[in-house]
Amino acid sequence: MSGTSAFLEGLKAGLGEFVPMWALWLGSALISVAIALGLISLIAMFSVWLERKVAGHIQCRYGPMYVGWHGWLQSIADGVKLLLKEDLIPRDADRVLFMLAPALVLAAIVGAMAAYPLAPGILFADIDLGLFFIIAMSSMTTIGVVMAGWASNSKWTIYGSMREAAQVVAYEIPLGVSLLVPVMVAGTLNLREASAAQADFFGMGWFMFKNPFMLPAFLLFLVAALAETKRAPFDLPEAESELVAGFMTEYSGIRWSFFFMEEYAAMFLMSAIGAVFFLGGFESPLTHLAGQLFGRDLVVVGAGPEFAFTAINWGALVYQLVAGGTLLVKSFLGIFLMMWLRWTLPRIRIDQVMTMGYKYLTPLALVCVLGAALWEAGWQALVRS
Amino acid sequence: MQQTETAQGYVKNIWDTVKTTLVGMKITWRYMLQKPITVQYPDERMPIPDRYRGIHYLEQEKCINCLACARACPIDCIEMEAVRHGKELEWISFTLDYQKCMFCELCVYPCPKDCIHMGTEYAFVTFDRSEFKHDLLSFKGMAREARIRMKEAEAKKAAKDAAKAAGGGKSAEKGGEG
Amino acid sequence: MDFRGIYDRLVAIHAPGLVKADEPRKADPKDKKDKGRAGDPFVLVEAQELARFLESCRDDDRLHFEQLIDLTATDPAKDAPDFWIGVQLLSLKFRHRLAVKALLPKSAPSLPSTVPVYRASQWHERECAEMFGITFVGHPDPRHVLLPDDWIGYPMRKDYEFPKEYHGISCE
Amino acid sequence: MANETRESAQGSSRIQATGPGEVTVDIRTPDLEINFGPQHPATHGVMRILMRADGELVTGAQPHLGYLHRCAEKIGENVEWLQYLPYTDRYDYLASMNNNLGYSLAVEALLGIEIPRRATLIRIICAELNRIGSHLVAFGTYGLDIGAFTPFLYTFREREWMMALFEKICGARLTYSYIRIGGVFNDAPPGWFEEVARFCDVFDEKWKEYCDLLLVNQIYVKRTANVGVISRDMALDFGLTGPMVRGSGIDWDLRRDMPYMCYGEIWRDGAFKIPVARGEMGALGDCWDRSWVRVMEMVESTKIVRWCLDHMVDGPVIGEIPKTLKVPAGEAYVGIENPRGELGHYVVSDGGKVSIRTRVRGPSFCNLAVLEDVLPGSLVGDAIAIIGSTDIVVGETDR
Repeated sequence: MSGTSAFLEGLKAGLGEFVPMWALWLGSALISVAIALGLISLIAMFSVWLERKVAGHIQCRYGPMYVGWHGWLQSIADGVKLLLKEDLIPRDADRVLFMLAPALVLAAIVGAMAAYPLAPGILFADIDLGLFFIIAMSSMTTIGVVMAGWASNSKWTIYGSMREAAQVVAYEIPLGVSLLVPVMVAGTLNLREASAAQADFFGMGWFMFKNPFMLPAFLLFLVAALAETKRAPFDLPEAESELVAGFMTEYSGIRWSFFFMEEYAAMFLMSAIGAVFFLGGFESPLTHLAGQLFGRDLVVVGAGPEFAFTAINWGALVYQLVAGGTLLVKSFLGIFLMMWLRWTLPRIRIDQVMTMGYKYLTPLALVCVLGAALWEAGWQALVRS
Repeated sequence: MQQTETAQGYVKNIWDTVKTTLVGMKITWRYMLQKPITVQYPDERMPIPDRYRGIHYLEQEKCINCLACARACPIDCIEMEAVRHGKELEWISFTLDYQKCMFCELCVYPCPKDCIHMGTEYAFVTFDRSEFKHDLLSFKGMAREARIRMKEAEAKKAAKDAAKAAGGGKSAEKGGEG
Repeated sequence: MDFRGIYDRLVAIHAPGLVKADEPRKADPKDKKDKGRAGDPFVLVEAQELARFLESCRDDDRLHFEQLIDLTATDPAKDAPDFWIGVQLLSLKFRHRLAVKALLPKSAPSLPSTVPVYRASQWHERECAEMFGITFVGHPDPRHVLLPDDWIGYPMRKDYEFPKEYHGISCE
Repeated sequence: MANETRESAQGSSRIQATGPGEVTVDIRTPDLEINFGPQHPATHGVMRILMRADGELVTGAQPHLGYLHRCAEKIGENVEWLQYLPYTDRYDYLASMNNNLGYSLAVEALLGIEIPRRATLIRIICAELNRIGSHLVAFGTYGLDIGAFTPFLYTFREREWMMALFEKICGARLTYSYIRIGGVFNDAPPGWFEEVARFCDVFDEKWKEYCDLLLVNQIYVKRTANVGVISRDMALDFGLTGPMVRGSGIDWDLRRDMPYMCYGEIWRDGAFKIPVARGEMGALGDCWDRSWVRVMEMVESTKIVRWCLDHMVDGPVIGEIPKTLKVPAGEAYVGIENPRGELGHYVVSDGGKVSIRTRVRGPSFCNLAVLEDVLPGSLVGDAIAIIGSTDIVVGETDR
């Protein structure tokens, strides 16, 4: 049973007959969306600031310095500025699609956010197909991007969206296939369960160390994730030196910032997936320690039908925080890695992107899957014998 | 990543890509940990060398209104006006149009009195275009010293004339005039 | 090869249109009016034969001028009868240069294009055409290169009157 | 040639009837006409290229210039000889020292005057330092075109030092007007030569970094090798000069082959080499070769600077030049090796205070003409790489 529904069951039990179940569902859904949106905004703001700082320091300069300590409030200032900017829609643009595109992009990524586990016991939705759901939802953004490119009625944007479509189609395959390797080891697509499967060896039983094919699979995943999130060296849909700003050339103000939020949220989600399926997810020695000290379960589900939850283990909140924090740190390390790569590498050409996707990543990922499967089978046989 | 014929080339491609990427990341990592080289501009400023070619300044006392700088200027952005009282000058204007000026320092060299210089001021910002026509004069009219010198010179001249008149004894009226 | 050698070679191969060599000289002390001439030596050729002259310069194996460095025109004075067409040739093999000059009457400013000989002259000729009003017959792409397409007049001529306005923009 | 390429690019999409009962179907789609510029991040200024593209494939390109035309040649006919100097700064604004030098040498050729040796050496130091600075911009912005942002700022870091050096010697950072007819404006301030030597020492370390970070990076190599190949014959026919012609494997450098000032002496001392592309990463004459030539030229420039520092003499830095300069009648063409190629000044005097013709043969102008032939057949991403590799300065193409 998922955390939310357990919580809801508890609430229903608590509130009794006063509130109908559908209202509880709706209310919790709205709250979840609000939290997810807020989370995305926070992530985007922090990532933008981090990106500017990383870029600055890599390039021997400071980055933002004036708004707050080392410019940490810069993103908020920028956000306010973007909100106040004039909302421009080109005369010849398709107005409906033009306005719909950023909304769709943002909606898709908020939806994908639903499967992100904040902590082992605090989730928006404990989806069994979590990984599949995230990948499916985040590739929904492509539709928004293509829509934006088309609706802008500009040649540069149509180039950008054409490239995005081609690129995402090409890189969905290696992304999915390379993720098959840890999924095979974990035996689940659920993010929470996959993370829990790595709790052995004092929280260091990461999938990364459990199979020799995991490291190449991780590298392949990293490359595919970069391409999937349109990050350099695969930022061809934007390609600021070639296509001005690609699909968002005609966008400005808050609509443009939606694309930006999507980009950073997608980066975050991809990093989170990587963290969960390769780098132990919630698990680390610290998490292990916290779990040992305070217990793991937040909600101790009681036995009686009247009271679905009998008690909340407040001590476990520490564990939950540590676990959630661990995942957050790992995700941001992934984001940092992406930024580091972005500020190091030149951009690949579009045909090379295709070649790399189809001729290099996909076969290599398949080899990894095969190797990992054989290894697992051999390992199992060894254990059994 | 394109047109790979041989298996060897295929592997080499991957190897090269990974290797050069790591080399690049090493370099950027090293710089990330170093102290940035930029300065926070309005608060800190880079030192300005002595020869910096910024907004001009004029040593007005030395200037003799010879127009050498105005003639040397390729775009004729220097204009000056002064009234001459004997040896002394009464200044009316000495303007430099900074909309035109290209800070080439050609006006500085021909100056016989070495009185126009390029200063170190560079941020000259205004909301009004007319203010770019900058008056280099620190005072208008005549300097106090010049006035005194003029007075003295006049007095001297008068005295001389008087002496001449007294000595020559030719024209008492002339002496009286002075 | 120095200039004399090049000139002798040009004479020897009967380069089409070759008129004479013009070399810098000191002022004649006897003649008060003669100021002499400074600068570089050049060969004077007939303008209508310029393209063929350049071709022979390029193809001769002792001259071997592979590159056309510059092609330009000069309007020496308001009342001068001729434009000067100046061409700079360069031989990478023999490391020598040649300045070629042709007089083109202002009354009929037209000469065969040199683009078939050196493609380098393509843009130079376009520039000359728009700036001086010289027609290069047989130029493959005779559009303006620097000036707007609707520009009136030939700005580099000495008798050019500066326009007062351009599409409503005051030029004063 | 553009037309031929377009035909062949589209020929494949034409299904030809081969026998009776079949019909010829034309499935061609109209080409996309893209206005590349004048406001575009990769045009290095305000230049416009009208590109026709079939999807990502460029089938035709037509450069349109003139957005930065400032009548430099006409101004040359209206101001005095010395007064034209600041205008020379402004055509190739990344290599102002070299422009000053070219103009000064042309006028001096008419004047027939001797330049003090100290002035000559300072001129060479400045010209070579400016070559380093210019190539740093070329290499850095080329990286930017390819999509690497960071090397751009690294190169600008070194260029900043170079500009600070110039600021110390002449007071300006970009438009120097420092080398003037007869010598240089003023002598180097105390300690300047030592700082130049220090700059060279630091630069010797830094260029290796650029190579590691960008030049040999596999993505960079793949983006530039075999792209925009300019063959030997094409380079000669189009009158390309400088790194463009050396990038096509032609061993030609005016500093060595037609020495001016005391470059001949430096060459005979064996102080520097001429880097000529060998087609290491792909076909000879591709974009990678050109960028390699530029990086190597920077290294050679530091050697020339060192030579000059070692052979520095004392003495005056400017010859006897009257205040109002009258140049003897005649005409002279002087070409020097600018960072972008041969910068030629053709000056004609009638013996007066003002020239009757000041012709500037800008290398960028001539190098740009080759684009019309090179661009068709490449991808849109390659087009940016090719434009970047010609390293044009729009101020010079338009003058």
